[in-house]
Amino acid sequence: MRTERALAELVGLADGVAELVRDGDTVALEGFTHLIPARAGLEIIRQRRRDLTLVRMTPDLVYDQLIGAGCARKLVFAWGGNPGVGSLHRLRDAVENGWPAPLELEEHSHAGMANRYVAGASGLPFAVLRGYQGTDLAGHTDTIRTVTCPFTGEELAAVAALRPDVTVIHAQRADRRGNVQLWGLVGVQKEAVLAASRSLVTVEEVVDELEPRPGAVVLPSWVVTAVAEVPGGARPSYAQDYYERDNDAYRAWDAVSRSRERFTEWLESVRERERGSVRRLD
Amino acid sequence: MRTERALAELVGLADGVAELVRDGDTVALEGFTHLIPARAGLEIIRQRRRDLTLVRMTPDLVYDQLIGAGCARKLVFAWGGNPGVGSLHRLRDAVENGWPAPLELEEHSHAGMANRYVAGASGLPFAVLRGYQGTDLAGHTDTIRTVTCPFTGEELAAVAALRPDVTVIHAQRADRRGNVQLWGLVGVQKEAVLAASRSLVTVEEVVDELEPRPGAVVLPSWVVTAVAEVPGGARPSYAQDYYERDNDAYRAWDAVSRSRERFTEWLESVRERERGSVRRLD
Amino acid sequence: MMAIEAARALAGHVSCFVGIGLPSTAANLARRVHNPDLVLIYESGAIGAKPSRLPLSIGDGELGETADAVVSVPEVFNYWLQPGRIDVGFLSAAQLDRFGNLNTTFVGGSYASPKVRLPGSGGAPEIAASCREVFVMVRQSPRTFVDALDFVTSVGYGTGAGHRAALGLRGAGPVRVVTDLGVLEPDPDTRELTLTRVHPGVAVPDVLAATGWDLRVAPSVGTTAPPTEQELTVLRGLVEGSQS
Amino acid sequence: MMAIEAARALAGHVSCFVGIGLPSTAANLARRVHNPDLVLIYESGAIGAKPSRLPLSIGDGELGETADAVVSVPEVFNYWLQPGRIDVGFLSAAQLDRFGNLNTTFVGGSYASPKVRLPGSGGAPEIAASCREVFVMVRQSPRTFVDALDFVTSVGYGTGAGHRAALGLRGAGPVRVVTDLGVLEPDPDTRELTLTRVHPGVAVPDVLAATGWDLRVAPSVGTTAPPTEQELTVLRGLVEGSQS
Repeated sequence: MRTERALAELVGLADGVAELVRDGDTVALEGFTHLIPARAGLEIIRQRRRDLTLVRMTPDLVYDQLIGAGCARKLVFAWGGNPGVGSLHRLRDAVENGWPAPLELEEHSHAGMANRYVAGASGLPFAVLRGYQGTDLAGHTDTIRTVTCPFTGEELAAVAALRPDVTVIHAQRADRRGNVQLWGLVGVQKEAVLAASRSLVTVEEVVDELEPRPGAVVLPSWVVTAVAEVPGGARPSYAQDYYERDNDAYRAWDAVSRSRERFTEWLESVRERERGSVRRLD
Repeated sequence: MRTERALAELVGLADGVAELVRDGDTVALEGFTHLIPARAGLEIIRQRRRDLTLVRMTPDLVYDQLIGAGCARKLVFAWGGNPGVGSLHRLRDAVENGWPAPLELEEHSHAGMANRYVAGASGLPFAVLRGYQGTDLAGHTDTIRTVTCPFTGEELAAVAALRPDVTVIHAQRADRRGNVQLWGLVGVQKEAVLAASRSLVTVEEVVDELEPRPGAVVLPSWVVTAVAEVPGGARPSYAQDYYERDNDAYRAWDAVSRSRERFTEWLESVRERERGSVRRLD
Repeated sequence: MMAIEAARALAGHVSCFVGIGLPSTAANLARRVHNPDLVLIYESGAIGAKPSRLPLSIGDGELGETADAVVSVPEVFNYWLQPGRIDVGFLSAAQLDRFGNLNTTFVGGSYASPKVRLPGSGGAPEIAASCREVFVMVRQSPRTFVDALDFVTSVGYGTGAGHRAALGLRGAGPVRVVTDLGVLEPDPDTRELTLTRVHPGVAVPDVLAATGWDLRVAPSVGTTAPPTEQELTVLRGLVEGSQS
Repeated sequence: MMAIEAARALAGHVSCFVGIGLPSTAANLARRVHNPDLVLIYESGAIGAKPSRLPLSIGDGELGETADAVVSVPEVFNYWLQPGRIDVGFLSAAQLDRFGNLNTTFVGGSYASPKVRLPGSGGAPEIAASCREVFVMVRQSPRTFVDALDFVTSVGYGTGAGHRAALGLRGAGPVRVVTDLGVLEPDPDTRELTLTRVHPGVAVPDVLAATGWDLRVAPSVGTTAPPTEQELTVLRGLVEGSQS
């Protein structure tokens, strides 16, 4: 697979993860509640990646799973919870008790993370925002500093650009040339792909032609590294116009993740699956 | 008319200009070739506004007309020409010969202007970009300075935020509540409206409901000050799905604007028109 | 009662920035009963969302489908929240102090080795900084209403009067803290949170007992009007709809 | 010949940033003859535009209608051009110097009181800075190919080798200047523009006479291959289509 200068390749999920997600990488699996690349996350677990720096504005189940599985050494994030349900117990266990391994945190606010992706996508080393003043965050996070406006003298927050080695997202569609289309709540996915050195996009379906849709974002093939057709790849989150959010699965994860034993059983069940047939979480 | 905290008011063009565009204002009539608010420009001429600071990335015919008519004391811009045709002769006459009055210039690049609007829309005093290094622009423009990245030490360009007193744009549609919808090449219009204290949007038509459209930008009513229904309000530029660009009119303007006499005749013809019935340029 | 009280306070406001849970309930209740034109903005990018049921998550599909506009997450924060366009932001917290500063990061131990690690800041610091006004909704208890926060995630009035301005924060800060017991508002001079109202059936000493510092009480403490039939009916409908 | 020469040079490139006029002609010719996959990006926001005729303006309606994606103008510059994603940018100018620096601001007099005021920079400074390579297309004459610019609007190689790196510019700069007489390329060591090729029927002295400085000439100057039937046919079709 080649970098952004050529067209995206159509690949299988297992091959895409094998080639594009490497031990020690900084990996962003983005999706703001909608279109979370959950299936790709399971494939990373199945392939036993190690020492990843996981980046995401809103780490939820998929990062809880990756952290519990021991794939991560560091988490770069703004809000880590099970939305509408409660804690991420695997994340908490790693931070509070170092199980299965200690987890380094690089913590920002949502606006900080969003602007870090924007800077990465824009080829800038940093971004400027109104934020962090008076909070304890800057004291714990190296990638938050200040910058002075050269016109007004005002002091503002500066955040370092995010440049993942690889960004993984899920989208509704791609065409056979690898142009990607997503719609609905589009989150920060465009920025996360444009900020990264490589990108893997799982899609609900590959179609002959991308018909224009209201609110759709198109990522042209030449800025995407690889596309894998993975129907249901965002479950238990949702893919607008394909399937709804499986709220019960989010609630069910709470019980699985609360105990190391039940989580380990879950993990073994994931790892036992054959290549390319990772089961959906339930 | 009220500011952004309430819903937009539906007004006539003459009333909208009378109330929202004031002598001495900083006024942005934006539109990147598509959806240029040309009719609103003629109304400003008809109402004989004075001492305006005109802001636009690409001043073309409408600014040539405003400058020739003596409405402007300053131009903030990046590219001032008749696209595909040649010079703006009234702009040149003002800069080269001070006719009808001297014109102060505040000159940027496209990226600089675009980022100045972004900063204005974002409530930031400045924006950072890679630009201007090695050019003579920074030496002539106060609103270009440098800023040092607090992470890498790299020196980058900083541009001061643009905050027009009033932004005027043209859009395809609004609904009766004043929500505005535009599509096709959307330029920098959203940023220009959000950066401004007040805004006036002329639209091809007011409809009962804005049906979603691919690529459409919606400006909610509560960030728009007033909407005026002005069919054909972008002529001789175009409004996608309403009418095409009148390339002949752009070519014809060259001859009108080349001579002060012919321009003055044109100007008198504009001023003679009755309120609200400004003729199209031809 | 918390949702009803917060919903009432949204009357007369144009726009509010909504999180999930009680704030979403309050905002949707307000849109149905107290302020039909209220513009709901979710940080997931839905501007002017009109959900028919309560979303479980801020990214629920219906938010995008019913919105006037859907924008990217960077745009929500940069073009909509940061410039101070939004009237009211809702926040909650695991800890709150007398100046309305909030902690959603950790409780106990240290940042590096916390006893209880919380989800973190999300959009809260910017909501606290940039909304014209902030409503805080928290259940009141001495564990939550603490003398000193373990971590300042979002700034209320900092160390008191003048501190927000010194920090360059442009919104007014937490003008109202709605709890399950009553309503606290900042003292006009010191900005210290002061009990101004109790909910029906709650006595002032109950509130003092549920507060981890020596809570100031206004000279005259009012009582919240009881829920109306309409409020209760709509609220029940919203909550049931979200569980089906 | 200028358009044909520039179109040929686009073979093997993925994307190009297109202005109006000759560059647009060259890019559209290339997409039809030399490089069918070439991605055309217009600064008006059309990414992957596939116009059937030559647009008169960079904002022509057909650009948006045929594009893979239409984005805002800030996004074109920030997400697409600035990070160096685009292979080739086309520029023209009223004045060009021996290091490929360009002036599109004014000629004669001073900045404050110019003899001839030109349109200004537009997107040219960023195209010159950030495209991986820049192709300049200018008709050659001593008035245009000058010893010293009246104003540096866009940077080529600045004062010579190493200057772009010192300025932090990340693209390679003007790797090719296509004129109506031939092709100039930067000397590998000094970055001074050097005549490497003449078009059919043009002699080296003709080019020297049309240059306002003592133009360097490569040890062996080639001759551009004459236009093919296909190139001429497509070019005629494009030009006629745009005038109808």
